[in-house]
Amino acid sequence: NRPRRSTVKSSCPSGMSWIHSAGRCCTQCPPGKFLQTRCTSHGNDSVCVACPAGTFLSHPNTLSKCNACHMCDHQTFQTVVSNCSATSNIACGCESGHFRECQNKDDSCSDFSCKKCNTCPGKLLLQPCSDRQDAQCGSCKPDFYAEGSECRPCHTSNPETCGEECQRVCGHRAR
Amino acid sequence: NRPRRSTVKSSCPSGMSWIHSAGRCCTQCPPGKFLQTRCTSHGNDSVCVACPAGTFLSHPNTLSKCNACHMCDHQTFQTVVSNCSATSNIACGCESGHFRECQNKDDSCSDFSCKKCNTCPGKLLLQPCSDRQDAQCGSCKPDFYAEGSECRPCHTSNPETCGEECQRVCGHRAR
Amino acid sequence: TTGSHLPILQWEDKRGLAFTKNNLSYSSNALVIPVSGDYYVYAQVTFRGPSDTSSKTSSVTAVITKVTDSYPEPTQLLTSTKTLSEERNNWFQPIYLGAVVSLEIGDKLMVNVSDIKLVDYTKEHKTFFGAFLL
Amino acid sequence: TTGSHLPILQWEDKRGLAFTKNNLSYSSNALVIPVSGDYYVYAQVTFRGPSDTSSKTSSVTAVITKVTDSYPEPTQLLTSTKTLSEERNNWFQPIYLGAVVSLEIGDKLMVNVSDIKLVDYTKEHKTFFGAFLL
Amino acid sequence: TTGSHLPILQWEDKRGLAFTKNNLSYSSNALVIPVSGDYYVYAQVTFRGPSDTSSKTSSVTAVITKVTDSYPEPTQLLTSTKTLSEERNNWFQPIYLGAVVSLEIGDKLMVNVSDIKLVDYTKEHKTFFGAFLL
Repeated sequence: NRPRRSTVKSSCPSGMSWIHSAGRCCTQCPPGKFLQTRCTSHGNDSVCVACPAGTFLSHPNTLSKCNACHMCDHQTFQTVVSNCSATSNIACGCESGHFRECQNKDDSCSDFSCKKCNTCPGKLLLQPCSDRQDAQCGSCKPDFYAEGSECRPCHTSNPETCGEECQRVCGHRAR
Repeated sequence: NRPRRSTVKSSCPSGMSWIHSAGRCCTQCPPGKFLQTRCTSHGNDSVCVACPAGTFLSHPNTLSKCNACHMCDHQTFQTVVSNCSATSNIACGCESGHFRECQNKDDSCSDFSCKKCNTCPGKLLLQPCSDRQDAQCGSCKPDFYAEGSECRPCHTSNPETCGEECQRVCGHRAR
Repeated sequence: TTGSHLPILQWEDKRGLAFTKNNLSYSSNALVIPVSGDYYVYAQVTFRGPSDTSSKTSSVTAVITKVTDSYPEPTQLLTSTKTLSEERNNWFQPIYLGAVVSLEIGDKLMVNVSDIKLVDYTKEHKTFFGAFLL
Repeated sequence: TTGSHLPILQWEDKRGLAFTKNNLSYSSNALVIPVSGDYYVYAQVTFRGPSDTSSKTSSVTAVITKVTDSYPEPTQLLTSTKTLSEERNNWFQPIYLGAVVSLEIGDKLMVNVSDIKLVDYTKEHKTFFGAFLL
Repeated sequence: TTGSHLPILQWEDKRGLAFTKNNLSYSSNALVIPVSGDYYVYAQVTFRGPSDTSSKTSSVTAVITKVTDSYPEPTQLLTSTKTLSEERNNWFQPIYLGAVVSLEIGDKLMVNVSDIKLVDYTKEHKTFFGAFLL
């Protein structure tokens, strides 16, 4: 059957929303405000009131309550990037020396854990630690020799333990 | 107190079931059908209707709805052994090269995971992989020598690394 | 269907926090439905191990099953299965199940578990089972 | 708010244990609220893996989200996230969510998950979703 | 009884998704029962770690407790304990509790947890607590 045009609900001009109880379109509340009293069928318009502290609404709406602000998780190295306001939720980031590891593969990365940046001890820094990516370490710095995945300074090497690689890099001094 | 013989419900002859609302025994619906309309106290008999697609009933019944067919988990190497029909649920097994590892210790093994069969590389096959049991591997095949739990072909062994076991099995050739 | 062949838990229906009312009665390990309708049925089973170190448990399962006169086989209503990754010795694994199901007068509800020896039955607030008519 | 950008689960609303009544209808992956009021909303999602060994899954998430005409962004009502420590191949992880929320006529409820390929859709009693008016 | 000595969680009862009605009020960390009867009581606590690497957490526990004028000691109504096998650093562990209990007018309900520092308090849809009269 052809989808019957619902007589109950018709699309409203922009800036207005269909209010079921009033059976008509009424003005929406602006961001930062919620709909305290609905418009009525015989003329009273919407009554909008500011979101109380700790709540927000980022869009025009006809909601009877504002959304509660989230909080940043200081216990896991999160910091406040921007405070919650009446029109926008809090935004959290990571303390310096940490980067965001997104929990879900989607782009928004709103759920994340703060991981310590790799300091690339004894290594060349290919790419510094950024908001969403760990530092990229290069090969060993001059006067550092590779041992496993570590880079060790030549001056700490002693002749007995100075293996092949150590000889090659720090050779002249250990002899 | 002595368990009062319940006057309300008496056992029905086979092929019939007690219908509470009708206060009498009525014919059951056969497998593959459900009870659309109950019999009544004054004579109308049960009205049975075929299970809709995707549902089944394997036994005579007075159910008002058929059971939903299960599905096989293709993502974890399950395959359909027999499709769902009006009278029997789907039956799932494992793709070839896999065996069923039962989840619960009971016999029905209806909840199971499909595990890759052991191919016994380089070993004698004591027992081939079966529906519910992995292949049983024996000792190393001729011209294979044991190294840890692996069996290695003699022709790949080289004199330096050919240990005791390798010498013993492949000895004549490596010398 | 399966699940029903798993061992059935027994319950206390009078002492402490346990109670039955509005004719929802408990007999031979099952809650008996007094009135046809939609019920919210729920259960929590706390599993803990090891019962005996020999049997390496790889998973625990709790099932709420329905037995009815109108069909010879029990029906699995709600099932929750969790694999265990704990090699450590003492482990706890709670499983909660809850949903709305349509039931007929005389239907019986039971809880089946993968291994009764792993169920923590010691405290009434750790393992429980119930239903209420909507 | 987030959660809504995660994939949405599709549901069976007629066959087997599934049913809708009292005008609580199901259409395009959502339960549609017929009457304003307080509802107990719940869902269980059984995740199982691995779907393909390449993608190392570190956690699974289930979210019950509300979409309403009165606000252009979906709202996360209930969220449950569990990290996975299982290196073993076959793992099961059930997630149950349930709470009372105030809903308006016409509001839509959906279930989002972190990865649809990890959801066990094979048995109706392992993954389910529902709501009832208090 | 135990559980009650565990730290008590504080709750938001007005903002966002939170609300109280029908005289079920919230004061000093507890829901106060306005009318004697059977209530479905529920809570979800999302634990996450590590708070500080020093303390190796081996398990997390959530308890719903009742305090009543008719008895000097709190009663544990529902308890869920989960051992943690995750060595990895960032882990999440949700715990859901729910059941029907008989309560008297004036009874207080609270949620206790094993370690407040491990509770994820950042989002209202991850940790919540409620009750409704049947």
